[in-house]
Amino acid sequence: MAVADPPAPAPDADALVVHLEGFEGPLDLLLELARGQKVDLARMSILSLVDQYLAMIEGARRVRLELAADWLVMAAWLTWLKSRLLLPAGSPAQEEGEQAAELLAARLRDLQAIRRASVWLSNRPVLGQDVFARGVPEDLTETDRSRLALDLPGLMRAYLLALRRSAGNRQYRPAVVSVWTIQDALARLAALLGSLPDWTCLEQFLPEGTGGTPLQRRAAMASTLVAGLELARGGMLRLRQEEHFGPILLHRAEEKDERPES
Amino acid sequence: MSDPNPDPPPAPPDPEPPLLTPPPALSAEALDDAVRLAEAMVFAAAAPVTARTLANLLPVGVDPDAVVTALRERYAGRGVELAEVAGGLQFRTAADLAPRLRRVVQVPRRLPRAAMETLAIVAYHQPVTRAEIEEIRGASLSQQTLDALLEQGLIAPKGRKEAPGRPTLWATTTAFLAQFSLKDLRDLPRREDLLVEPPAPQPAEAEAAPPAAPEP
Amino acid sequence: MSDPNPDPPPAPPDPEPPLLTPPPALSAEALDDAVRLAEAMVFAAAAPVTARTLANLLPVGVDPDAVVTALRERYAGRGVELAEVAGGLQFRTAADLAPRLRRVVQVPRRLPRAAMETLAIVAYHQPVTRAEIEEIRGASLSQQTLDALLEQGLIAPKGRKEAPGRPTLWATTTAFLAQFSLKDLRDLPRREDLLVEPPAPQPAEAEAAPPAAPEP
Repeated sequence: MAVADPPAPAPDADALVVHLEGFEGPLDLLLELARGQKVDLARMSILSLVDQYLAMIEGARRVRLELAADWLVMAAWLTWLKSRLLLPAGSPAQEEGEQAAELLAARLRDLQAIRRASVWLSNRPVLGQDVFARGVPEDLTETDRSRLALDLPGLMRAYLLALRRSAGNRQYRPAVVSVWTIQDALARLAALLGSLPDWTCLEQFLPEGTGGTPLQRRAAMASTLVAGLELARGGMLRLRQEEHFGPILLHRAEEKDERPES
Repeated sequence: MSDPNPDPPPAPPDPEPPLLTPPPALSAEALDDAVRLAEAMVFAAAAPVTARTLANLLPVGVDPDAVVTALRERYAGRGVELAEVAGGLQFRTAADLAPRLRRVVQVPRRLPRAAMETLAIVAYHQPVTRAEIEEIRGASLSQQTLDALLEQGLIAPKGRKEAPGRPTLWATTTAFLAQFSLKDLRDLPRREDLLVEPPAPQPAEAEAAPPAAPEP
Repeated sequence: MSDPNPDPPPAPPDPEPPLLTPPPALSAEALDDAVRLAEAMVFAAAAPVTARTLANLLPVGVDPDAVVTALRERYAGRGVELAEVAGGLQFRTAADLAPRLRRVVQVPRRLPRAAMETLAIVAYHQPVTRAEIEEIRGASLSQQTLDALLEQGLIAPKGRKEAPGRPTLWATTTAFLAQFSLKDLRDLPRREDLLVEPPAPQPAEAEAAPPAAPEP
């Protein structure tokens, strides 16, 4: 239990700080100190370890106050540990200390194991250090780019793109709406009337080949009716409808004998 | 970094020969050692190993030519051979094996955009002249693009248009159908299903469609 | 494909499972041809060649193990040797030649101690978070160290830990195995063996020992 030997490093303060910075953190230093005891880590004296560590930190602090926080945190924790370990055996606080000490020893053993693993790894034939792979590997793969990657969606996109671009380039022309205009109907009625001796149904005057859509058909009907009314107003013809929605009849207006209600 | 102890390089038994030794009759072991070294060096080097480099590396007194000859013999007829390239030595896969080791990776190409657009126009408007294609695309059609499509056998001439100059008419081929996994041209999506907006006015009467129907 | 041979010859112990062709007694030429092919392939490849890749390449009926054995024998003790690393086969220069090869082949710097220890922690505790690594080493992990390991491709992220903050988990890579000449992770010494005081008496132990370590 008693502190056996004083910390090994001489209290040359500057050297101490430099020395501390050579370690990868407090645990690294602790492991180093433990190895210095030259005993199995399982049998090392935690107490002497703590004393050595605290002595080193104390020495370093005398030179430089701004010692890294983790060194000081470890120092504080070790001070606490020491106080517990120094209590009479059997007290709960002392047992707490023993447990903490065992935990510290376990961590040191783990770190020691890792260090050995890292040494073991370093001693492997390291590629690029001890053994070398082929400097210039040969690439025997060949790329065949003769085939095409084509798919329908791509074709469709291309088509739409082409149409859209050309639509953009072209000057705007409103679509030609092909309907039978009143002028068309007037001309046709005037031309046809002369050759019709009898009352004739309005439908007969629709242009041929208007077959198309119902819209075109209705437009032609309306135009022809308006044209008929126009001609009737000018006295060129007469119209007659026997009943609502019945057929509309047209007749040339040359004689003034009959005058049915129009 | 924090390692204050620059670890010394490992010093395994290095059979470094004494310098300035006059070339004695070379023992079989000495030659074999040199051959091993040359083998490892040619293997690991990132560039062909020149005779000069090799000579510098080999123990004094060893005839580099003898080493190279022995090494070449060792690999003669094997899967890998010692080749002399670009003024140096290098291992190379034996020529007769290369074809068996070669793996072909297919990386299909995409058609350039112009070619794809042209192809689509031909598909939908065939048979169609070059001038008509240009009008629909609103861009001129380069010979290169046309050639690319012809070369792939995706389009083919199909008669001539009875118009001034009798221009060639183009149509898609069966290879085109195969490429797009189509049984028939009628399997192409209908134009109506493609175009949400009313189509751009048709150039000339390229199509046999009924006189433009202003269907809403 | 279909072997019309009715009576299969007594099958030699062949670990090749699914092929229906029973391996016939292999002629010396056929074996030699297969060995040449394997030699060329492993030589050419930039990375270790897996047994599976090799088996696919070899002619049907050839026992890959026999080929590998023949190949290994052929290169035993030569300047270049067949090594089994990272789950595959790779040719590598003989380790004893390294000191002489280093004079001509570019050698990267060895990893510093912090990086080696971090690597060892990742190897033994993977998948592991950065915080866990720091906990074990009792020191913070510098960006430099992490960068060095990542740059050499020795470790790689492997998902995230289901814990507050979902920290990244790290694991070693196949490049790690290749770099340290390991067949797989089971080649690493057991942790129990590392805890025992007398560490395997490595000849070069002193070399890579920690700083100012009064070796016990």
